[in-house]
Amino acid sequence: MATTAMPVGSSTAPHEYENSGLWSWLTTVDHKRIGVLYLYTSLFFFIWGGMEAVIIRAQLQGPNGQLVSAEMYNQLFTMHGTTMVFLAIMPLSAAFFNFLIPLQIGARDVAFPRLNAFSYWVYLFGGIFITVPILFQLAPNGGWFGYTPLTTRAYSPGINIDFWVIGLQILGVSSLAAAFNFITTIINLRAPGMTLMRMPMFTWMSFVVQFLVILAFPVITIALVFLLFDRFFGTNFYTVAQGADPLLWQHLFWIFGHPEVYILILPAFGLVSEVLPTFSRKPLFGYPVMVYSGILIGVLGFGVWAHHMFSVGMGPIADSFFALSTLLIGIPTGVKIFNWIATMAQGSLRFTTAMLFAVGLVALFTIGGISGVMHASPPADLQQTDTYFVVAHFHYVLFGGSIMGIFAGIYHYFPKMFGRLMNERLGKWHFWLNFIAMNLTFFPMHFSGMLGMPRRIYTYDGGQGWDTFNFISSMGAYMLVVSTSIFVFNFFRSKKRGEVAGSNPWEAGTLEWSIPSPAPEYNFAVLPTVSSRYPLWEGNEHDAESARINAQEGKTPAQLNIVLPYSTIKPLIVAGSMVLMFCGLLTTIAVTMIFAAIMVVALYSWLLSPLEPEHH
Amino acid sequence: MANEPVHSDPAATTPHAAAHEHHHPTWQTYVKVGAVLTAITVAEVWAYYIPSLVASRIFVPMLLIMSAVKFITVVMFYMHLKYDHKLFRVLFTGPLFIAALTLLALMFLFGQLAAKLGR
Amino acid sequence: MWLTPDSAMQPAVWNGFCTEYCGDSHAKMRFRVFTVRPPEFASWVASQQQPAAFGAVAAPAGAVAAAQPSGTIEIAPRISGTGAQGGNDPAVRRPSSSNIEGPDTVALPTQSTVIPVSNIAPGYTFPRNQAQFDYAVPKTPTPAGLTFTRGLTGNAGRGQQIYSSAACIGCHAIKGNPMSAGIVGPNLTHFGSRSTIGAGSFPNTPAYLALWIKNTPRMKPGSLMPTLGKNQISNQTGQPVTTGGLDDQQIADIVAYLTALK
Amino acid sequence: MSAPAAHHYTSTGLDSRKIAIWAFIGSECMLFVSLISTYLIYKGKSLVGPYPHEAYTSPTGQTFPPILDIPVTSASTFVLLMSSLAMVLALAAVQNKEVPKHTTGDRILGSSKLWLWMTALLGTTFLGFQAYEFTAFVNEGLTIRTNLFGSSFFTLTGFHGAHVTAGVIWLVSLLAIDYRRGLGPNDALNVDLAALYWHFVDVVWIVIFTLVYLIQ
Repeated sequence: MATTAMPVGSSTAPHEYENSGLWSWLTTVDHKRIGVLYLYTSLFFFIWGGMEAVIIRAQLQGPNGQLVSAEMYNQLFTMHGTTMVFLAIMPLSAAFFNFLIPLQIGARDVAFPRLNAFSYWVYLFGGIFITVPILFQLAPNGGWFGYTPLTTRAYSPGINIDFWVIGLQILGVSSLAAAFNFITTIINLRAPGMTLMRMPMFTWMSFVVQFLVILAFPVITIALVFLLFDRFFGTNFYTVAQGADPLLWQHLFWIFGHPEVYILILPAFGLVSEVLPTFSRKPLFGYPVMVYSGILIGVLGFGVWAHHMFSVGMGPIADSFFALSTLLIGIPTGVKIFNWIATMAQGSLRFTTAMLFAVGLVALFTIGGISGVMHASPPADLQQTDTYFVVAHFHYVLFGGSIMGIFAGIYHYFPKMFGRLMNERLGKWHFWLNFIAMNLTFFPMHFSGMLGMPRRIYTYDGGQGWDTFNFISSMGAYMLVVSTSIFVFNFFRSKKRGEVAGSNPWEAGTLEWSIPSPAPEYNFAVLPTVSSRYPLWEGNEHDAESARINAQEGKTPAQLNIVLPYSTIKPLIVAGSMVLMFCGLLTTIAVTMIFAAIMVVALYSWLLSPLEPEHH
Repeated sequence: MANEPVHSDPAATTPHAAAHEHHHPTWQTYVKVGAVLTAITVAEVWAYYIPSLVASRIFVPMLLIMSAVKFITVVMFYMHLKYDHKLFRVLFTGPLFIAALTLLALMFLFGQLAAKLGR
Repeated sequence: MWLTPDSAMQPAVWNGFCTEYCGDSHAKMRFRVFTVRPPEFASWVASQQQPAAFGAVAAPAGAVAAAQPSGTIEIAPRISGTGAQGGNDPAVRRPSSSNIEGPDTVALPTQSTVIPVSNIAPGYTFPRNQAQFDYAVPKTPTPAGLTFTRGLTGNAGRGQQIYSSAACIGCHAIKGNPMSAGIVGPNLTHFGSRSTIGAGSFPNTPAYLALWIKNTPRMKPGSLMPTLGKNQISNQTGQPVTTGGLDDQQIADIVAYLTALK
Repeated sequence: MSAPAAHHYTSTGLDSRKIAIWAFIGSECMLFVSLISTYLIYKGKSLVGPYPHEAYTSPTGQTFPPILDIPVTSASTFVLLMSSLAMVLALAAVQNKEVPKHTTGDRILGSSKLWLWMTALLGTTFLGFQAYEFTAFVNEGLTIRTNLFGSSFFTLTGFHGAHVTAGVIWLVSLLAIDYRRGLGPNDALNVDLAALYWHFVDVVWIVIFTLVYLIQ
C-alpha cells in the first residue's frame, strides 16, 4: 500500500487531499490529515456540548422550569462538562498539536506516525462510547468531577457512571499516547539550528502541556481504577463503612484536575502568541520570559489542586498553603498578559478576525483570571464555592480563554489547512456576536452566584433575586447559538469557495508559512535551517534559500527522494478492539477476552510491520 | 524541573553526530552492582528481625535510606542514567520530583505524615 | 460555622442551601436558620427532647404522659400554588398563608417578653408566623394533576392508628410511639413544629402535607419515600398503587396526627 | 522490530524511542506514586480483617496472625534483583555481539539467548511468588474486598504484577525474534527499551518492598 504520488496541484485552485477516499482517511498516518480529523470531530462535539448547554439554559431561564426532569438535567450538565473538557477543547488543541507542531519545528511528521493515528481513533471511539448513552437517558449523571460516595455503586447503582468511568479511561489512553508522541517529536525532530529557545511559542506551550498530560493523566487513571474496582469488584477504596475516606477521590481527581485546566488553556495561549506578533508586525515581546512563565505554570500547576477543596475542611495549614500557591501561580499568568499587551504596543495592528479573537482572549481571560484569584483565598471561596460565581469564573477562562484562542487559531491556520481563507466579514460578525453573547451569558452569573445560587440545580424558586440574571444568561446562550452557526456556515463555505490563500497570506514569520497551502504531504522539500525565532522575518540567507526551495509547489515525494511512512489500518483496529474490550466490562467478560485477543494480535502485527519502505 | 530547557543542546551538530560514546560498564561491574543490591536487601531484612531496632526511632529512616540507595544504584548503573545523555536525567528526575512532592503532600493531607513522624 | 448576630438584630430567618451535589434532589436541599434569643433557643431545645406531644404511650422510665386531645383538623380548600411570579400552571394556586387551625395553636409572644428558661411550655416559643418571613416560605408550585379531595376532616387519634399500621413506621421514628422506629426517614417526633416539609420544598401546612403523603416522588423528584396515595402512579413500578395504598380520608387522618406532633 | 531508517535526522542524535520510553517511565512514576500514596494513606485504617503487621482477633473470636510473609517476599525481591542483573547482561550481549571474541573478555558473559531466558525465567519465578502469596492471603481470609489493607495492597501489587507480566511477554517476544533471526547490535535499541522498562519495574518493587513489607 505504498502512498500514491501526489498529482501536480495548479497554483490557483489548491488541490484537495489527493486520494481523499474514505479508505485513505481510515489508514492515514499523516499528521496533517489526523489534525484535520481531530478538528472535524472536536468541532462536532463542541456543537454537541453547546446544544446541551442551550437546553440547560432553557431549563433555567425562569424559576421552576419544567422543560427537563431532574434526572435528565443532571445527565445534561454532566455531559456538557465532560464533553466540553474531554471531547471538545482538548481535542481542538490536539488538532493544532497534530497539524502545527511538525510544521513549526520543520519536521516531516511526528516521531511515531502510527501511534498518532492510534490516539485519534481511540479518541473517536471513546467519544462515541461516552456520548451515545445520553440518547437513551443513560448518560453519566455524577458531574464532570464525579465525586464519590455519590458515584459509588451504593448511591449510583445504574450503568450511567460506568459509562463515565470507562469513557474517561479510554480518553486518557488517547491523550497519553499523543503526549509521548509530541514530547519526542518536539525534543528530537527540530530542524537544524532550531534550539529550544528558537522554537515558536505555540510549540513551547504544547511542550509544557504534554508534560502536564503525562504527569496528570496517570493520577486520574488510578482514581478511576479505584472507582471501577469499587463499582465492579466490591473493593472499598471509597466506602466510609470500611474506614475509607471519600476525600481520596477528590484529592486524586484534582491532582489531575488542575493540571487539566492548564492543559486546556496553554494551547490557546500558544495560538494567541502566534497570532498577536503576526498582526502587530512585531516579534513576541519577552520571548524567554514567556517560555519560563509557561514552564512555571506547568510545574506550579501540580501544587495548587486543593483550592478546589477549601470547603471540605482540610485545616488551616493546608488551606493557607494552597491559597498561597494559587496566588503564586497567578503571577506567571499575569506576566503572559502583560507580554501580549507589550507585543501589541507600538505595533502596526491589523485587526483580522484572528487578531480580534486573540485580543478577545486577552480581555476575557483577564476577567476570568481576576475572578479566579478572588476565590484563591479560602474565606472568600467558602462563600463562592459551588455557586454560580465559580461557573462564571471558569466559563470566562474556558470560553473566553480557550475557545476564543482556538477560534483565533482556526481563522489563522484555516488557509494552511485547506488552502483557502475564511471570509473576513462573516468572521467579524461571528466575533462580535460571540463577544457580546458570551458576556451576556456569563457575566450575570457573577451576580446570581454571589446571591447564593448554587451550581447544578435543575430548578430554583422565584423571588430569591436570581430570576432576571438567569433570564439574561439564557438570552445570551441563544445568541451564542446564532454566532456559532455563523462560524459553522463560514467554515464549510470557505472550504469550497473561500478566497485562495498562498503559502503566507498573513506574512507571518514562522516555518509553517514557508510551505505551500494546503501543506504537501512531505511538508518540507528540504529540511529548513533556522537561525532565529522568525525564520521568514529575520532568517539569514541560508534560511531564505531553504524557504525558497520549500515554497515550490507540486513536487512529489518520489521526485524529492523522500520516503513517507506506509498508510496502515492497524492503529484503527487496535484502537477499536481496545475500546470494545472495555465494553466487555458492561456486557460479559467473554467480550473482553475476545477483543483483548484481537487487540494483542493486531498490536503485534502493527509492531512487527515496517514503518516505511526500506530505503534503498 | 520536569521540562527544564536542555541548555547543552548540540545546536548545529551534523544531522547524525557520532552517537555519544557507548562505553557501557563491563559485566564485572554489573555483577558487583548486583552483589551490592543483594547485600543491601539482606541488610534491610536482617534489620527487620531485630525487635530493638524495629522499635527504635531510626528504623524507618534507615530503611528509607537503604531503599533510596538501591533505587539510585539501579537507576544509575542498570538504566545507564549515569552514561547516557543528560536529557534522560531531566526526563526522569523531573517527574520523580513532582511525584515525590505529591506523595508527601497527600500523606500530610491525610494526617499520615504526622502519624509516621510522631511514631 | 459561627453566625454572630449583632445586638440590634430582630428575630429573622435565613434561606440556606446545601451546595454539595447529591443527584436528583440536589436542587431541593434547603434549610432555614432562625436567629432567636437564647431563652427561646433553650425552650426549643427542651421541647425537641420531649417525646411526641400527641398520643405518646407512657414510656416506662417516668416520661411525661402527654395529654390526649382528640384534635381534629379541617383540610384547607383545594391546593393551588400561585408562586410569587405566577406558576406556569394556572390550575395550581398557593394557599394564602393562613395559620393552622389546630387543637393547640400557641399564642405568638411579642419579641420583648423574655420567657424564663424553667417555664418550658410543651410547645415552644418560636416565631412561627409565616407571614412575618414571607421570603423564607417556599413558593414551589405543586405538580400539575396532583389534587386532594376538599373539606375532609382528619382525626389525629385515628391517624395514629393508621400511621402505626401503615408503611410509615418502616422508615420513620416517633419518640413515644413504640411502633415507629425506622431510621431511614426523618424523625417525626416534632414534625408539627417544623416550618417546611421536604427540606424546604413546601410550607408545612395540612394542604401541602396531604399532597406530600399522597405522592412524594412527584412532589420532590429523587426522594426515597414511595408513592402512598391509592391509584397514584408509583415511580418505582409505573403502575397505579393498589395494595396498601392510602385513600384521601386516611391521609387526612395522618395529616391531623402529624400536625398534632408539636 | 523494524530497524529505524537510519538516515532520519534527529536534533539530539538520540533515538526517538528511547526518549519516549523515558517519558513513559516518568509518567509511570506518577501512576505508582498514586497507588503507593493510597496504600500509605490507608495504612492502619482498616477496621476489620487481617492486618499486615499485627495479629487480629475478630469479634467472633477468630484470630489472624500478621499476614505479611517476609522471608518469602525477601526471596522474591532477590529473584527480581537478579532478573535485573540478567537483563543488563542480555543487553550487553546483544550490543557486543559482533565485537571480536578476544576483546570481549570484559563485555559479555554469555549469549543473549541465555540471558534473555534467565531474565524471563526469573521474572516468571517472581510472578510465581506473587501468585503463591495472593492465594495464601485469600486462604487466610484476606481478599480484595475484606478491608482497606486488602483493597490497596492487592491493587498496588496487582498493578506491579501486571507490569511484570507485560515485561515477561515483551522479553519472550524478543527471545522469539532472537531465535528467528538473531538479535544484533542494530536491534540493541529494542532490547534497551525492554531493559529500561524491566529495570523500572524492578525499581518500583524495591520501593514497594520497603514501604509495604518492612515498615510497620
